Amino acid sequence: MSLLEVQELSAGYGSLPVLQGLSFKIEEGETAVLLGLNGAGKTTTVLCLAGLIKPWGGKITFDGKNVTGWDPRKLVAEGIVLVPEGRHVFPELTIAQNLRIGAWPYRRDRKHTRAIVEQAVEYFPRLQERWTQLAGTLSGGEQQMLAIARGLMARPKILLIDESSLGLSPKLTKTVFEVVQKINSDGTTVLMVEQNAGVLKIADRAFVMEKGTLVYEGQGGEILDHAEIREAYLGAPA
Amino acid sequence: MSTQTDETQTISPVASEPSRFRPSTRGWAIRLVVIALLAVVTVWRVATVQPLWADHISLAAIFAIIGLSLNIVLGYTGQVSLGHHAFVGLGAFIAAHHITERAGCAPEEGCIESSLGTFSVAILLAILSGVISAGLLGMVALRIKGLYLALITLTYGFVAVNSIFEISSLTRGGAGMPAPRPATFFSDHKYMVLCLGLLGVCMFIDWRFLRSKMGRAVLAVKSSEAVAASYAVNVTAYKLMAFMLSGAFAGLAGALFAFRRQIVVAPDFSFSTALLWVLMVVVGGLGSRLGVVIGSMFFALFPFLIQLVGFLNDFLANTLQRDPEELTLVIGPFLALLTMIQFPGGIAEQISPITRWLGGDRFTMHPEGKHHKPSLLQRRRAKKQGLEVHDDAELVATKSEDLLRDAAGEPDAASTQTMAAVDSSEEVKS
Amino acid sequence: MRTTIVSAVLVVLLGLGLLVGAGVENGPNPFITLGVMNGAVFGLVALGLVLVYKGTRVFNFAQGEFGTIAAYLLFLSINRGWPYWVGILVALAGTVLIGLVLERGVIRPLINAPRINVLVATIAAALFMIGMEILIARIEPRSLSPIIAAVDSSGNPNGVTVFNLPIEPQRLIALGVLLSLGGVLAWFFSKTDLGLAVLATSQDAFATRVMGIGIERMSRFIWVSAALLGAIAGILYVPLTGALTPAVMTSNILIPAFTGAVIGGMTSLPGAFVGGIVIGVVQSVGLWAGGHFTIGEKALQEVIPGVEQVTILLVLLAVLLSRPQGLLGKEA
Amino acid sequence: MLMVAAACGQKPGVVDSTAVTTASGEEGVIDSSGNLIDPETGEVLATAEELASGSETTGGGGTTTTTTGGGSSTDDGGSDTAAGPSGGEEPAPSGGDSTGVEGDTIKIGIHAPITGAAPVPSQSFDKGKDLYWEYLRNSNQSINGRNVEVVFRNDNYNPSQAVAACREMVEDEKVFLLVGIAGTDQIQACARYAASVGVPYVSAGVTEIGLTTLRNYFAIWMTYPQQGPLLADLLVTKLGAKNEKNGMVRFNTPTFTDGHDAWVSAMEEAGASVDYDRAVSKTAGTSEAQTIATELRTQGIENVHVLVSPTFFIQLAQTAANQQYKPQYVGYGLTKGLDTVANVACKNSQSIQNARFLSPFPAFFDSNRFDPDFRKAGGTDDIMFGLWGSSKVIATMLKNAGKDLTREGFIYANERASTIKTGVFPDVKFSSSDHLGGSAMHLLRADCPNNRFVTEQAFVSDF
Repeated sequence: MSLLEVQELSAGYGSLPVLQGLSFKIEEGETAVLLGLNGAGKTTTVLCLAGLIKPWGGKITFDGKNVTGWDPRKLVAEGIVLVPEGRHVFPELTIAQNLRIGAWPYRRDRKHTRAIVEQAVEYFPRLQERWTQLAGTLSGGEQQMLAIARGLMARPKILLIDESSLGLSPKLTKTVFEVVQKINSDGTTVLMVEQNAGVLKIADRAFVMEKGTLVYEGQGGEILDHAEIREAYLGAPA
Repeated sequence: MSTQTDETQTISPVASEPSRFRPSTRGWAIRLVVIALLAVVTVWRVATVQPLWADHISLAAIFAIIGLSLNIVLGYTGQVSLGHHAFVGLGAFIAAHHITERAGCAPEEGCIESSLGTFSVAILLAILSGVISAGLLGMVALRIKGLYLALITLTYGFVAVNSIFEISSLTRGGAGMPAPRPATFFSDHKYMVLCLGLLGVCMFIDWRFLRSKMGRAVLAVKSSEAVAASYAVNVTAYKLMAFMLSGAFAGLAGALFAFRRQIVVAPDFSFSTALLWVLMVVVGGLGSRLGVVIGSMFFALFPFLIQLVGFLNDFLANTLQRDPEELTLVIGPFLALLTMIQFPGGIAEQISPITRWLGGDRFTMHPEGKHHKPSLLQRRRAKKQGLEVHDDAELVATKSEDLLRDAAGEPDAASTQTMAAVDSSEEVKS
Repeated sequence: MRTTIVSAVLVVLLGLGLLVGAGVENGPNPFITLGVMNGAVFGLVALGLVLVYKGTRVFNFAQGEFGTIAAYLLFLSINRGWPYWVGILVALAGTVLIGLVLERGVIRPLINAPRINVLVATIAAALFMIGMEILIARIEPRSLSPIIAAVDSSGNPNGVTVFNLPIEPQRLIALGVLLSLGGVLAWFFSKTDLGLAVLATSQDAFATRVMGIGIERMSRFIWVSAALLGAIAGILYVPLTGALTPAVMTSNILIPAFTGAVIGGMTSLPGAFVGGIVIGVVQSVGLWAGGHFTIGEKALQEVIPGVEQVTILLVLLAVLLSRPQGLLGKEA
Repeated sequence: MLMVAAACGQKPGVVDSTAVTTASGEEGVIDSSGNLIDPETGEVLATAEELASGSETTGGGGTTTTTTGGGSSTDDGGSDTAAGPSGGEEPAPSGGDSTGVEGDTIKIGIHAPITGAAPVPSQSFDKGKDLYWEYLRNSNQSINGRNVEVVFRNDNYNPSQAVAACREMVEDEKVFLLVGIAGTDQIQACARYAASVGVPYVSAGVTEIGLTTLRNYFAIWMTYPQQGPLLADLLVTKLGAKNEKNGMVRFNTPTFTDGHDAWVSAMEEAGASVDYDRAVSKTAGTSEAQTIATELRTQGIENVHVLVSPTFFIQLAQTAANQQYKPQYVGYGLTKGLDTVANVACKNSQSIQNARFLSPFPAFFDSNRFDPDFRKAGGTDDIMFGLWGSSKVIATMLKNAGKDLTREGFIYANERASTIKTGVFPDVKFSSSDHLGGSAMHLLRADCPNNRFVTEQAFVSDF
């Protein structure tokens, strides 16, 4: 059984449909990546999965449970955690406090929280150095790291990462991808929304979206070899 | 607002310009007849009104000017002034002071009527006082970000009440400063005509202002300061201009206020009055000239209208033993809350099908292209359908860009690009 | 930086004290003390303002009326012959209920609206409450008794005298409550998860939802706490004013409290306290000086009426222009 | 005017009418535009209109005063032309304006604050305004065959609203005359309006500034400047003010200056010092009250004359009592001497125990001693008692004007009528040169244990 199964998902804003019957599956332990042009519905998909947008129709099954239309509060507790596009760190809280907010579902369990913090900091040693610095004063890359670390604090079974490389230098992007790979290898399933082709190197599976539906599904490496798709959806050669 | 996504950027209805509806000749004729009828009935009613009601209507016109003044700050620049009683009051005292103390027309010296010349000068001085005080305050307040203008105007209002209005050579303390009218406008009818006329002038100026480059820029600033800045619009200067225009209207309203009762006292301009004025603008419909005028007039006339409803007045006076004015303090805020929560467009929104029809559009309850916020009901309905209702941030931003492009004279900026630029600039900043 | 500012403020106050202290015949000048005492009350209301501002980034103009309504509820309860402590409970409970209704009926529907709309909504709510007070309780002044009378049954004063100013027990209670509530709030915002979540909500509501935190719950929590703080301020303060009238807290306390909070830095709890005291002292000394000093033949207050209010505006402008984040606000 | 001066001693800013006399057309003092000019200062003392209306004008302003007692009249508005209306004998008017008199009813209009800083409980007001007239009707009495109908408007303790209220009553309700019973600034503003439209105005005794020249204006009890010497007399004779520190707190409004000046000069003349003299804004709140209470206490003021709104008085007294400071409060008539004030200010700290206020009517507590009909007719508090008393005065004044009631006839007849005796209000007597009819007051004392005022002395004109 797949960890996450999306069937015929449709959603939109106001009366404007964005997702029109999207279906895919993600297996436990893999790193999946969602590709597509602007407006294809990638972000809408992850927002739906995280419960921030209520789907119009379709079904989302997670870990054997039907979680369609659940509130984000329940979904986070269930293990679906989103690292939103644009980082959305809390600018006037320190790094430590940002992480603490991330551990909201475990707020009554101090010992547990401390353990996760230590783990998160292992991935991003730079955060440790700036422990009491306000998040708003961090660089873009550091904020992205903080956002991912904060996502990890809720002990996700699946981590949804939206556009983590946006606005980062190639070097930083590489670092972020490497950490994501490490997180994945430590047992967390990952779904990334990306426009950067570099992500395919760490992806086990890739989905390509267009106009709210899936147009291609395959393994990460496959797409790298698939010049047509690469040019159409990733813009840049790998 | 924060749930903005890449998808939403593409749904901005830039391309979906609806084909402009043109009524037929018969359609125009019907509209003209209706407008003419409305005008005739209004003029006839107003012209034949009793002196007491003429006085009430003068007050309504003055409130409407105050409403327009506040609307510039609140509706156009998106700031809030809680010290408008200070601007209006200062105008009133300056005008009365000029007539009584400087032009020497004091009632205790037997002067019942001022001359038209001194009267005009008094009004001009009042306007000037509004412009100067608003300008000075604005220069300081607009340098500070956020809603602090509200607090500065608020404190200024308290300075006015506790300090300026206590200068007895300006106000004659609690006894009040007399402000005799000139013979030309001595009767209540004539004075009402003057007030209504000046209201018309204010509406015209307001209309021209909004159509000007400056006005469009100010609107754009309200929608998004970042967008405006990206078009090199001098945000602060334009805001200051708007603020000074607001001060001019307030000063004028103050002068008219003084001559209405021909005596000015400080308690007429209290903090709670200023707050009620803010609410009447909200009820009228922020940013809508006609709505604000109607809303303000409604607030001014409400206590008198209640007295017209016999049973309601009896109930208030005899059963509850309450003054109708006391009820205004309950009804006014209640209407304002209802407006904000349920009908964010205010009165303007409610009457918009009619006004748009009169202006040569189709009669429809749901204007196309004109974006308005979903009401609570709509939100609820949407929620039932499992929708998340979004704010209109993107749409407004797009609109503001259109305005700005006009203002900055930059024809070809692709809106999506600017949006993206703004987005990323905000992110980089944070 | 912070310590510099605090010590600068203290030095200014001390200098002011020495300057005006000379002018009083019978012992030390009590007006500084009076100002500090009043300032403490402003601080108590300012705490509620800061709480709401920290949580929602909104200036809450209804904060004062929470207090007036609580005072009226207390008055009604005592008038019915209920014990004082029952009256306090009724007042607190009633005000919290009003806070809940306000949050659910007004604030929640505006959760996505621009902040200015919420600000105007709190103004409307405050005026509505004032209107209801006038309509129900009428405008005549009433007398609300303090928790502990200033003078005991045999005529001896209950309070203490500091620098030639007798301080009634109610004031001491108010001061104690202020300090402890300030401490509790400071601890709450810096040390508890809930406090952090409240701060997080105000900084980025979307991200807070992403973290699985219900922002509706945060909003409810903030407004209920604000109502509670307002009610406490009203119960403690109104007996000191001598007369309970509609809008008493808004017209006498809210504005100085606001100014104090802004001067202190709107987001800073110690700032609210320091700002409140600055305003209290300026007001008290200004009022006294207005009648005490003369310029030529005339009293200062005749030359510059409302000299205290003018000073407050100048202080506010000076602080906002030189340190827009307020004396103790964070730089960010 | 002479009579007034005799009744109350000297007042600053107001000279005896003989000091600067003018007959119409006197050389040298009437300027080209017909205004009466002070030969020394060139100040306009009276305008052509006033002269033409036949008023006998006396010098005003601080400059021409011939006052005794230091003569330091501070912040004089400079415009208090005080004079008795109407000089020479004129024939009784025939015909005239009888608006408000229809069939068997006479409509009169009252304005008072039931909101604002000096609120009068509206229920008692509502009942009290009709109480006496209903009593008349029920006991088959009438005003020359007519009954009186009372219209009421709230003036919100605000002069401009008072003018609006009076206008409404005159233009809309068509009342015969107007009555103002509380609030100096409101009365002054409304009386001036009434004068401009020729409506008689029956007034409480308040300021004299700008009122004494109005022919339509009738004060039915002693004005503030008249009460000033009386209050000084009370302080010196009964309360030992000569050896104590005395102070005054008043609202900063020009209409209180004559009441203030009269008291201050009377105090000085009587050999008592005024050690504290403070004007506060009409918008003053608790902070001002606290500051002033602290000032009074630290300066050791033992007797405090308050000329402020009842609400501010309560705040002042309560905050003073919180500092364990309870001076002897005294003051002029009416609003602060009401039981509603005692009810609030006595609570908790008995802050105004033994406060003494002059009043045109006795305390409600003693009302049976003065007029047993009042309680029989259903009177239940002092506001009703005051309205009852003033209604009695107005009834007599209306009777004086005879069957053919006109506004002109009303004024003419009451200038010549005999003393009005009601048993509630002290005697009222007008003349053609003096429309300030009061001659005595009652003295009320706060009886805090019982939350009320009691009548300490009735019908006093000196102590």
